[in-house]
Amino acid sequence: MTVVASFEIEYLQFLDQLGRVSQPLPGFARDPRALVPLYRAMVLARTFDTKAVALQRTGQIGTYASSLGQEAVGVGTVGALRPEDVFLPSYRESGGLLLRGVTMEEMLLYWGGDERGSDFRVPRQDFPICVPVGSQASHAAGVAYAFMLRRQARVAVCMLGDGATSKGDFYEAINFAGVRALPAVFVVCNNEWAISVPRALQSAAKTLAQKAIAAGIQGVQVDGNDVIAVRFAVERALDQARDGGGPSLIEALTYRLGDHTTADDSSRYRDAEEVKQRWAHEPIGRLRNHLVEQGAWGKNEEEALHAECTERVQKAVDAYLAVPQPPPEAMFDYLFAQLPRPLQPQRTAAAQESGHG
Amino acid sequence: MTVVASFEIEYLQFLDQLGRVSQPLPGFARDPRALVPLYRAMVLARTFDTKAVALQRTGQIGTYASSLGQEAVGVGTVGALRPEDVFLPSYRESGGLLLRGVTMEEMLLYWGGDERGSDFRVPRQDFPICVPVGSQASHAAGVAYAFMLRRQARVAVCMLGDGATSKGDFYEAINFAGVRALPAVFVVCNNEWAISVPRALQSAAKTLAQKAIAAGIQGVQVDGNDVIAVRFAVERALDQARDGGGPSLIEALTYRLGDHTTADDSSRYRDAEEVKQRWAHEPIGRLRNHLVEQGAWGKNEEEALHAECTERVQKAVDAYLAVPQPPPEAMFDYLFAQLPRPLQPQRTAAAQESGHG
Amino acid sequence: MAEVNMVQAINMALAHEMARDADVVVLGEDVGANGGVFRATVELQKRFGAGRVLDTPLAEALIAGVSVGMAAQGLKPVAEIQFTGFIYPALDQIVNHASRLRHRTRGRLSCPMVLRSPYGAGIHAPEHHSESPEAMFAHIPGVRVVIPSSPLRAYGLLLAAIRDPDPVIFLEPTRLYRLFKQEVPDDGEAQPLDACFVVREGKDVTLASWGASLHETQLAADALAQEGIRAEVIDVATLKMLDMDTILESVGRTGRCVIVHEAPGCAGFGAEISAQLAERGLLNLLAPLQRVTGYDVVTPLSRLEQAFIPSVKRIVDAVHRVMEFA
Amino acid sequence: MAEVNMVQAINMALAHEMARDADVVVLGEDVGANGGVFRATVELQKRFGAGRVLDTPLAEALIAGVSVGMAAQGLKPVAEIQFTGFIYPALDQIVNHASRLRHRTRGRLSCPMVLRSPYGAGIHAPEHHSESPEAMFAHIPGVRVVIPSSPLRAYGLLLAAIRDPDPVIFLEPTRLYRLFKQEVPDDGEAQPLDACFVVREGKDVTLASWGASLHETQLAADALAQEGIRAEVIDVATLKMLDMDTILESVGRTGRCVIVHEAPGCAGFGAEISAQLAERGLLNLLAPLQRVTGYDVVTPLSRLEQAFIPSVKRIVDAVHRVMEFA
Ligand SMILES: Cc1ncc(C[n+]2csc(CCOP(=O)(O)OP(=O)(O)O)c2C)c(N)n1
Ligand SMILES: Cc1ncc(C[n+]2csc(CCOP(=O)(O)OP(=O)(O)O)c2C)c(N)n1
Ligand SMILES: [Mg+2]
Ligand SMILES: [Mg+2]
Repeated sequence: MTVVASFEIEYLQFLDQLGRVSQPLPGFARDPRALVPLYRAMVLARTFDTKAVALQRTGQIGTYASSLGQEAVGVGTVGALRPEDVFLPSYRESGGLLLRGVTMEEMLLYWGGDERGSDFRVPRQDFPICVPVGSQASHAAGVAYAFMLRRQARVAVCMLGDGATSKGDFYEAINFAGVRALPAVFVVCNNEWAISVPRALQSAAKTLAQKAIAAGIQGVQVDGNDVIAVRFAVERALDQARDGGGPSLIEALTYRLGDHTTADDSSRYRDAEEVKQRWAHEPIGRLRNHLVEQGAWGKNEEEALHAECTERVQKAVDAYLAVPQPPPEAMFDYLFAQLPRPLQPQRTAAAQESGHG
Repeated sequence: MTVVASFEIEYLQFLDQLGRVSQPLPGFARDPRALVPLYRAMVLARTFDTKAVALQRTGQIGTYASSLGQEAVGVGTVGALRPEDVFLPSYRESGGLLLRGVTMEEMLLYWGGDERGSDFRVPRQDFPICVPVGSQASHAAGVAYAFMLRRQARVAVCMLGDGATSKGDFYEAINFAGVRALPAVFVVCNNEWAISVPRALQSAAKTLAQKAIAAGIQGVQVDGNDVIAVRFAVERALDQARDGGGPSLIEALTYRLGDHTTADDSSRYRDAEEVKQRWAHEPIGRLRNHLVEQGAWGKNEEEALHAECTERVQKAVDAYLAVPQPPPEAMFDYLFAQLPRPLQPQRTAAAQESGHG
Repeated sequence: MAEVNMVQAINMALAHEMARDADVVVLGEDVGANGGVFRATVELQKRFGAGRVLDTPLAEALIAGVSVGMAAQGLKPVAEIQFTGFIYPALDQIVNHASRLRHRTRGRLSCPMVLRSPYGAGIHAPEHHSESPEAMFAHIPGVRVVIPSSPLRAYGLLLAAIRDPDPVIFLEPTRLYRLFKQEVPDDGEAQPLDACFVVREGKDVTLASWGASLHETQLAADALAQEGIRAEVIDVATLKMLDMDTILESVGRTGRCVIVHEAPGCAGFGAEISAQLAERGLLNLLAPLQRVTGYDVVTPLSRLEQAFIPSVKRIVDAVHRVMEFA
Repeated sequence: MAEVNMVQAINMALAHEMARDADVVVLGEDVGANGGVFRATVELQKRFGAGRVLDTPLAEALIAGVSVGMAAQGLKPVAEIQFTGFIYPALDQIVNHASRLRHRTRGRLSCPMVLRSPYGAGIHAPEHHSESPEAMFAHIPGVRVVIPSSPLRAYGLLLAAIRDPDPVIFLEPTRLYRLFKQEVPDDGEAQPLDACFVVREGKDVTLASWGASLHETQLAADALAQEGIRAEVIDVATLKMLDMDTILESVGRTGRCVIVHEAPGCAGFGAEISAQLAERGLLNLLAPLQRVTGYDVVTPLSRLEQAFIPSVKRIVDAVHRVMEFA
């Protein structure tokens, strides 16, 4: 038998489940104070998610997808990005979005059913949240192609779920990125569930990282509840991409501790026991243990942080609730650069209708 | 560094470029007389392809896609099938189709622009030629699912090209086949070109066989100009699938010696020198060398075979040319099991129009 | 007999047909243990097993393509696309395969499949969850397009769709899923796939609609009745095959027609009905035809969706306009 | 100035705009060394490099999605889908992203892309190479749909499409690619994207058509002229945005209208024009509207494609029918 190709999938973890260092930390993580911003970002994300779920329950926003338990993936990923990079998120990324500079008010507007929520004031070139699962992967390839063509040292970073890896879109995009050695990084947030469909029913592949092999690109698996591992792997992939070394796929192993969205009741399809066990792996306590152990964090800091997060979230909620409804004719705005003539009577009618309504 | 998964891609060849045995032959190939039917099938395919191209040149059929140089892939694959299996071909499979029992007359009707050409009299359950590249892969998965559900020991066998492996359809299908361990075999006929796009621009993957890894299924690469290797690999995969061992992907390395179709002029994008070199690898001469060397074939047999093939092809052409045009209203037939009422006036109009036309 | 809502009626039809016909298979995302995100397939996996009720990987093109393969083998797949916002990747399989497998093989193979999908606005759903793409499907030769407007209709039409030997696109208005209940006997009686339903008789104007918009159309008819305008209301239901005879007959009597649908007007299915009226019923028209439709814009997020959906007021206004012609 | 056919005119427009604007990028299958299977992109890769003229892997959803990503960065991708028979996997990206990137981000991002695709029957092409799906695209809010009917039109409209800041679906009738030549000055002059073109004046009946069918429509007008029937012929060209003013004005004068297109009639784009006439121009109508279209069947393989394509005779017959009304 002749073997014409062979492959290995690497797994990375720096902090184990209890927050103990399981292998020498990478440079950026050696000074624990440097990890505090990541910690703060995760706590803010969780505070925000909790509030958003509550707002949905009281009818103040629509369906919401919480990132509970997965905060390290978004925060670790975005923590490695430069402002000039372009982030292409899925819908379960509050931590990552906040770190990119998207405001909580914008996020609430979006989930509250207002398009203005995607008009990010800060990451102007980032893509809005992508709802059609996996369809943003080829956008990332296109953005990366533009960077390459213009010789810009920028990277397109796409986040998607384990379910998304079953879409042809995902595969076509990583395959094209491979052919053109594009500066793109694909981060698969494997939270083991796609609504009610468990990871095992998405693919017989042992790891999702190995999907990279089909595209001839780098693939690596990391402990997605270890923000250091996520950040390290993403930074390494970004460096490689920025240097012309081509794209990577990173599978981050985590777990969706909450329901799929506020419209979901996960007790219908998964065991409460499983969820309980997985709480022991969640990322925030793990990093806190490490920080505390390193003397970089304590009770006071923790209390202050929670108070601060709660206040920031509440401010954002107040600001969101104060945003006036858009007028009906806003649905005609930005459809085209200029409203075409045949649409003008419709716009007028919509405006008038509301006047009467 | 922890390694969580590792993979190897095997390569298979039994007859080298000159027809010399390069490793011990598998059982079915030890008696050279057992290989004669495969040889005959390849020669018939080439004779038919040559004639079909000529018919297109003289306006007697439409665009035609010849399998020149790739005969071993279709013939080796279909040679391993059982009648009760279901074959899902692409458009460049004359050898395979003929061996399945599709008649040359049917093939000419199809390429001559007559739907009756897909009403195969023999492999009643095989799929017709698939033109939208890669879109038959999920049909194979569906057929295989039906086999599994009904506990039938049958296999769905899908053939597609190197270009087709870039389609999400292909990936989604092999991934699903993996999840459900379906009795399906996917044979990728890698002829190095997708019209003008070379293999290297389809994927950075070193082999196409390794796409299997993304789906968690078996993947193997074979010399696609060695009909023994193709047949052996397909048979092994069929046995595995029939026994509930799940699906496989087989990449058969071959080369498209002709133009993409009669509508193509490959001198625009590829070197004549490359094509010339690849003639040295073609499958028919290779098997003939082996048969001659084994004393199972000689000049007389060769001459008789060519005469027989030419005659069979000519008979089919005559029969094809004698098939009357379908009446215009035939375009309404078989659109639905029964023509719905609203379409009846249209059908009448079409019939009358032709009466005048 | 208990009253059921539309989702329950759909579930009843699926269960009925799965029990009656072992070839019926249900597939899609979350149709198994979860019973569908709208609960349309609830309990089916428990009852009929994971072989016949299967969760697929997250891939809509796959769902449609696998259904084609199953159907070619004589299974009767009923595939669920979770929302029509995600149906577009499946379109290739519908247009290039499902719709023509019988045609291109001259009847050797066929494709008895149903593609179910919730559609439409009005339930405060997230982005991409509120579109109405029925016109795209109605343009495809070789498929049927069916839209129920009530629990009873959903039950009978879905049975018919599953039993039909050819592909059927079955679009379910999410806004009606739980809006009201009806007594639906589980009698296995299918409803016809090529007939409009006259749901209210009237002699002054014909209102033709389908799906969720039929609801506002009926409310408009109520309001008009108060003013003495007697509207005939037609549930088009089987967009394809379109039963123009019923519509032409009605408009022949009323001389006026207002067509109501939620999808954007431009190249929407209302245009087909208007066009046929203008071809075959023009001489009976007493007034210009009117369409009351969604605007030609991206369906807005929830804050503006009510302003997008054709309102009772817009329908009544349109009727007033056509009543001005004597 | 040499005369050029439509493919050459398209190639001229692409070359012109690539030379003028470094942001224009051409992508698709076989657009590079091969210059496109119809030769529309011939020589472009040599002239502008493999970075700006790139062969993609064989994946239509990818081509559209990559174009969206490029366009969001301010490139102006002109993507080729080799035949519209293979465009359906790209639809998801058109509907869910290209058409609404500007809308959903309130102008923060936009999508200045062109999706070119050869379409239509009549060239004896293989299966799946002869369909006419323009109505599906015209139903999508947020995109423009443009169909040229001559080399001159192709040149000017393609320039306009590339320069337009929003997505444009540009469908090229293969039957016209080499049917006739015109003098096309390479002057960089774009044609308007929201105007019908009156290509022949007449006072008895209005014939509205687009793409390849415009050819038979003009032949029909010639034949009718022999009998003394003066047909006005309108090239609808920019289906979306549809210039109804021109059509209404014409039908206002003639009182009769026959709409001709190759796509199946049911929910075809002709229905939209009919519907608007029945809404806004009814009182001027002297006769029922007529559509002459492809039948509501799968486009047949080549042996029957001529029987599918609306013939001059069918158009003339329809005009005779509408002329019977005084
Ligand atoms: C293309 C598409 N199909 C279906 C859906 C409905 N849906 C929303 S989320 C989801 C599951 C996604 O799972 P995964 O990719 O693992 O991401 P997660 O929700 O777990 O973060 C589904 C099926 C969708 N949004 N897009
Ligand atoms: C989905 C789709 N896109 C484009 C085409 C046009 N086309 C026909 S064959 C072909 C190349 C196919 O290459 P490959 O899969 O390698 O098969 P080969 O022709 O080499 O046998 C293309 C692009 C098609 N038929 N289907
Ligand atoms: Mg998930
Ligand atoms: Mg090939």
